Amino acid sequence: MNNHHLDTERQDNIRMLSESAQNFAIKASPLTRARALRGSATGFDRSFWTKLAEQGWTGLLIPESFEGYGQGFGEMAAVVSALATQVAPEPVVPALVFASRLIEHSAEHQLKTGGSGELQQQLLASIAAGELIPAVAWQEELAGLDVSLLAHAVSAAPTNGRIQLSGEKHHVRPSADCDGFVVTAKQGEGLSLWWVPATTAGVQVNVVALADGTSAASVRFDGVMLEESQCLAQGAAAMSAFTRAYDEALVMTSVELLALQQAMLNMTLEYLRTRVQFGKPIGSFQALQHRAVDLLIQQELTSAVVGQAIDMLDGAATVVERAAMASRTKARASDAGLLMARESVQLHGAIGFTDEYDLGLYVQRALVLSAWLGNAQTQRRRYSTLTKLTTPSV
Amino acid sequence: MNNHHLDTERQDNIRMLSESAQNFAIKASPLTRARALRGSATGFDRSFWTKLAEQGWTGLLIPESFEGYGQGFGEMAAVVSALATQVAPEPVVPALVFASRLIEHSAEHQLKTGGSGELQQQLLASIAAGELIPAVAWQEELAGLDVSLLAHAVSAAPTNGRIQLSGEKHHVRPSADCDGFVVTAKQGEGLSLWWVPATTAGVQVNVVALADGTSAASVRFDGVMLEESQCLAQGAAAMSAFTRAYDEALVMTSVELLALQQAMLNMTLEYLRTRVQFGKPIGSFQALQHRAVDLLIQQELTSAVVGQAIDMLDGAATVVERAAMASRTKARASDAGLLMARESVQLHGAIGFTDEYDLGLYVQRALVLSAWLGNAQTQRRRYSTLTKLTTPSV
Amino acid sequence: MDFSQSEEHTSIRDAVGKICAQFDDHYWLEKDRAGGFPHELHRAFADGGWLGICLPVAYGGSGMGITEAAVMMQTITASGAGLSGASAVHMNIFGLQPVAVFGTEEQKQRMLPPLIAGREKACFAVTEPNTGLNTTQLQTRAERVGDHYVLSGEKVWISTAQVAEKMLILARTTPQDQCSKPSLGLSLFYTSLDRKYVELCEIDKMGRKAVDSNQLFIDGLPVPVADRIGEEGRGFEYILHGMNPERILIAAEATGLGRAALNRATRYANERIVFNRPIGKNQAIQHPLAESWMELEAADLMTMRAAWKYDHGEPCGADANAAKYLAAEAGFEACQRAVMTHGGYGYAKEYHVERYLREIMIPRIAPISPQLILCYIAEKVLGLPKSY
Amino acid sequence: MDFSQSEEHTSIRDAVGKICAQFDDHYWLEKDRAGGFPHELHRAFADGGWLGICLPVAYGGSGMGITEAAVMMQTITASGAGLSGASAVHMNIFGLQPVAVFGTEEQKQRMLPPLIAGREKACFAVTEPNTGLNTTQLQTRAERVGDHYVLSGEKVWISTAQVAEKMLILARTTPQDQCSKPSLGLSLFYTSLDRKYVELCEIDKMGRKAVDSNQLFIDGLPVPVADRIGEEGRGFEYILHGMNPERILIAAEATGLGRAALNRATRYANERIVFNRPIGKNQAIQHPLAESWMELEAADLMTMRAAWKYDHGEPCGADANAAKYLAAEAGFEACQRAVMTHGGYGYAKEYHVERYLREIMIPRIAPISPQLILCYIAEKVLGLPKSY
Repeated sequence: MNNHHLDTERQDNIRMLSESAQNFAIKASPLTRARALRGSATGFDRSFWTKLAEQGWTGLLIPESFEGYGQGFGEMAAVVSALATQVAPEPVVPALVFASRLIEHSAEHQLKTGGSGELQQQLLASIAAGELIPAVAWQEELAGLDVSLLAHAVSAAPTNGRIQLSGEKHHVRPSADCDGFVVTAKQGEGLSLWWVPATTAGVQVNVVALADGTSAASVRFDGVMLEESQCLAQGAAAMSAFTRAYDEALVMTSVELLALQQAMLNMTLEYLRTRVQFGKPIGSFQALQHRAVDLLIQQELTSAVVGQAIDMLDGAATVVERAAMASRTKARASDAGLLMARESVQLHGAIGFTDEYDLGLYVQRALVLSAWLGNAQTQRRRYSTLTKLTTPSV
Repeated sequence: MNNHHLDTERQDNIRMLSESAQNFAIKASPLTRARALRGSATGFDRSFWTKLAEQGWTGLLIPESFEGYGQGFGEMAAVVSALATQVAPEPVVPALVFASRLIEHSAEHQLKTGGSGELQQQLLASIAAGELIPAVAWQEELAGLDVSLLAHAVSAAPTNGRIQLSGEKHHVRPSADCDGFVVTAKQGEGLSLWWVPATTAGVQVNVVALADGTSAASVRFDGVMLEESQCLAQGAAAMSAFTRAYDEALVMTSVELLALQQAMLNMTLEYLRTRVQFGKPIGSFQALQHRAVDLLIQQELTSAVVGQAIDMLDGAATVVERAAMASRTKARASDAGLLMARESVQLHGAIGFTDEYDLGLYVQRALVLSAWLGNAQTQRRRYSTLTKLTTPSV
Repeated sequence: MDFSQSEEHTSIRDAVGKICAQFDDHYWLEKDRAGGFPHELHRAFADGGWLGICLPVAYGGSGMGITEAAVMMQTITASGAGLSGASAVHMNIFGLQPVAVFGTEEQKQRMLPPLIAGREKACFAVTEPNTGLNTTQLQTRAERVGDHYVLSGEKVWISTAQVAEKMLILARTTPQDQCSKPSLGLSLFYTSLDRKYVELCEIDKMGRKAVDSNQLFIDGLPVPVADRIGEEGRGFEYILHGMNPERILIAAEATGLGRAALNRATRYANERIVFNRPIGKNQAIQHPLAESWMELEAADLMTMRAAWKYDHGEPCGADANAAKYLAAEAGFEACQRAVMTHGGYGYAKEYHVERYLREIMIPRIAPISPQLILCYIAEKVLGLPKSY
Repeated sequence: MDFSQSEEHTSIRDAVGKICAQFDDHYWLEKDRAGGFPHELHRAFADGGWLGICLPVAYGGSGMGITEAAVMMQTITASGAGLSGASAVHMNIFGLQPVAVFGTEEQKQRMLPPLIAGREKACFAVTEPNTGLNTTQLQTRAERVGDHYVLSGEKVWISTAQVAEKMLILARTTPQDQCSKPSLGLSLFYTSLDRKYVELCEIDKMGRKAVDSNQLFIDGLPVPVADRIGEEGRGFEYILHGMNPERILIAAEATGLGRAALNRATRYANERIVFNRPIGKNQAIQHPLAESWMELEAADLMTMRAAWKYDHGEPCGADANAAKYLAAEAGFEACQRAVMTHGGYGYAKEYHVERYLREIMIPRIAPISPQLILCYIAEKVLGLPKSY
């Protein structure tokens, strides 16, 4: 990733963080750990989360005013990338980027408009401390992935001085062992965001197994009763907070996909160099060599786009610029991730298909992440609308 | 194109040059001019070349010590791009980048090693003044595009105190109305570079018509007699000068391909917005819209790589880094240019196939340039060897 | 299923191939440069009796099927004549099917023999500038005045109109708002292309220069009622009848041209030596060509199945559309790969493959876009909802 | 050519489809999760008499062709059983052809009926860890000692070995340096998989968990001379004989699974409503599915042509290889598009398409890589020089 716009000191810091994150990840999260956790009840390891907190990474993005470390996306990307390279199953991007940033953006707005931001303050401090793992519950059956239509069937209605939340959300990550949800809900004609602890009465979590051994949840809210104080944001503020956090999560998911892509390519190149057929390393066969070059070029292109997107998150950009960049990045990273998965299995031949060979771990994680938050097709559609390339689609 | 590494002042200058080049090109070289020159005897217009000289562009890249303007590739790219956008048929990259830079690099070496550099001094001054249009004659029947095997069948042999040059070169641009050739020749076991005026006895130029209405030449040297003073470089110096000029020409050809790609995409988007079918602009059909988005993303990727490559030419890079970058850029620009050509004709439907519609001018130029100096396949092979991705190909 | 090669097809290939061999690469290179209808080729096919290959024996035709016609058209393009050769006779092969199927005995006697004998050439005037692929929206009017209709309007992309004496033309006889369906009220005529009433403007094209494409401005052309084919108002239906055969023939032409390109590429890859080894030894050269061979074979099989179904009266819409789609894509890939194989010579005109690449764009664009074929398959085969 | 649907094929499809319907999606989802050979399916096919579909009637088979076997295998994968279902019987269908063709009367009587009746299962032990696709370099030795051979060596990627009583195994009987060609000196045996001498290690895989793949360590396995098929030293040739049928069957399995994926995707696209319209109304969803339909049809035609040629004794190498290549690519695209169509649910196990995507990788990789097919076509069809 190119960080052209960063000053030299910050670049050096990020490089150091990146190295230490890689060292940590390799030691604390060998691939055997990722392998062992596949299909387990929660899909990840809470004690490992504590280690992440000890490193300060659960609070890396959280501002110092909320008891975090106030670092940027360049720094967060270093950590995300190191963990993705080890296929660590912990929900770093879903919880520490998507949910955590959503809470933070809603806090910023509350504070600006004279609100207390107390709930957010509490939540962010717990997240930074590694004690709270939140998820965003936003996708609905009927609305699909259109982020401009955030909540339709899930509504928050005033009932006897409290608020009643009803409806169902899908594709929620983390699923099991998640401490609470930021729920998008329809309130009147507007959008609102609510904090709902997982233990609240009427919250029902159905775990859906995913191809990579992790899981997502469908979460039903059966007349869940909430206090007004559980509201994180309403109306335009809710929409703006959501969109921003969503775009940030898109970019950080792309960082994960890039790391997986690099890992798959490295394994593949190593295999081509060492595997002998017809008396020669198979990497000497032109057809395989050229495919490897294509893949390397794809990886470099993805890397360039991801780098640009991180710069943009850390810099100043309009809402539309940021959204267009995020969608374009996720589209590219998803496509490239799928291509790399497909080609690396192909180039490995039979061994690539064995489960004991680690390639499969990367491949299956890449498949899942390519779809998470919207696959390439969905993101291209959003990009098209945002950049008004053509007349609106019919 | 992103010019991250440039200081603000230079960026501003390039922006201004780019605007003025565009204004000039649109006025002085409307598409009707490009259209009229197709298939003409020389394929381009010598009087237009004089106008380029008046703008100072024929000497733009030439150092002030050789009576040029000593500008960088960022500046040259602005001019090349503006002319390519108008499909101007003049051999700007072949003569002013490939040949001119080759002469300059050979001069640098001569001066460093105590030579006079007199011939080069003369040639570069004439090039800068717009009076001399040179070409590089290097490709041979048996050696193909392997730049490490530059001259095989064309040899320079001492004969009675002079040098006899024999053999044939192909794919030489410009072809007709070219004033002289920098010829790569085998001398003993090494490479040498010779300046051969087109009017020299024994030089025979056979013009080959190309798809875009321009032409290339096969040039035969039938026992052409040269003086020692016509030698531009020998041995390692010749090889190094050639490789560097070749890489620079690859990048500048990529700039042309990018400009063509942008022009094709703009025409296509405009067509999608305005052409009505089944009662709606065809751009509202999802399938067409998504293809357009794919093309835009391809263009942006190409643009990012081309920008990086220009930065590298203007900056410091090792020989291998520069070569790898140049090949990767040309591969990308060729692929993207072909894709855009194919898709833009497709998306236009029948009108895209008419000759009076300007799209065809762009398409056919893009086809020719995608192959010039080596197509995507050739460049990927070179990139693979340079980066030693795998064991050498068999 | 039975995949044995029919002897009839082999003899068609041989005979047609022999005619095409009279027109070598230089002939087509010059036609491409200078333009001009390939009258000599048309004449040779007429003399050989080939123009009536799928018209009834009773009127001078050979009474064979679209399958045989497809074999013939594929042989033409594959000879290197490309679309320039195929388009010179294309219209004669399938265009008059509506006359053969829906015309009266008198019409068949009057219209078919001169066409088959090559004394008359016909063009196919359906598409218009502002309707694109939405045929029911045609603007050309035909007003009945006594025993004549009077036709006025514009037509575009009409091939061979410069050399044609006759045209098959679709025009609206009843205004759309007086019809129960938009597809009604159109009528079909086979009539003389009288240049007193029809102005022809040739459209210069990127390729296939030999066979002219035109815009027609029709102003008060009188057409005898006797030249109307079938019932008034049902012309669209008659035209639809010829749609699948046209796609099948275009598919056959595309695979034929793809094979011509593949042959040239293979020959060049075997003959071109770079440092003591033929370039075809490189996997980067040979694998794309091998892939093209497979794609062309598969597209050809689909074309043959579509033709077989048409000739056996089975519904063949899905197969005909799929054949046109797959053949155009496979043909394009083969031509592009042939150009790439030729390296620096790929875009030099004297190596011919760049001409093939320009010509193969026609089957991709016409007579229907790949996107609309995808819509057709999605709706009619997969049962998905209409998207536009 | 004749593209009419044979009634025999229709009845095979119906009958096989009925058997497969007993094994629903949950059955295969559970097999994919927990593993375990689908004995029930194997039993059902044995009871229906299907395992001998292309073995001679004299030994209890049905005496049909590879064409019919391909129809059967395609029906199995298309039912949703995927490669898990097909691989459970695959080996039984084509694996014993060498016995049927080159075995003695005694051997056929002894070996074929138990297999056809499902009393014995067989595995196919050819590939080795260090030879890859270069079969002539096999290291497993068979030394003659009196009326026995003694076999030692390693084999890898041997499917169904965990449940097989028998194996068809290729081993070297004469050292390569004593043979005039590297392909000589290998012999073929059909013998008992005696676990006293053979250690089996199952290889966990990314997909098709139900049908085990194994590494075999063979240490001094005694094999009676009576179990040798054909002449000593000519085993490679006998194995080659089965190569094309195997590719044809794999091709049929790949298009079948592709169709299963396409059906699921189409159903989902029609049923899934986002804001009052089915997602299938989006061209971005429906066009890729339409393209997959065309690709699968074309690959299927190529498969059928290859099978027809094999059954008619015509050379079918090019077609069999092309069919395997096109079918695996088309099948993979269809599975990947099905996953994409399902959006967020695409990688959820309970929607099945991600399982299809994992399984379809097998026909792409095995039994020969797409690159080697491209080499084959380039050399044998296009006449280009060998590249490796």
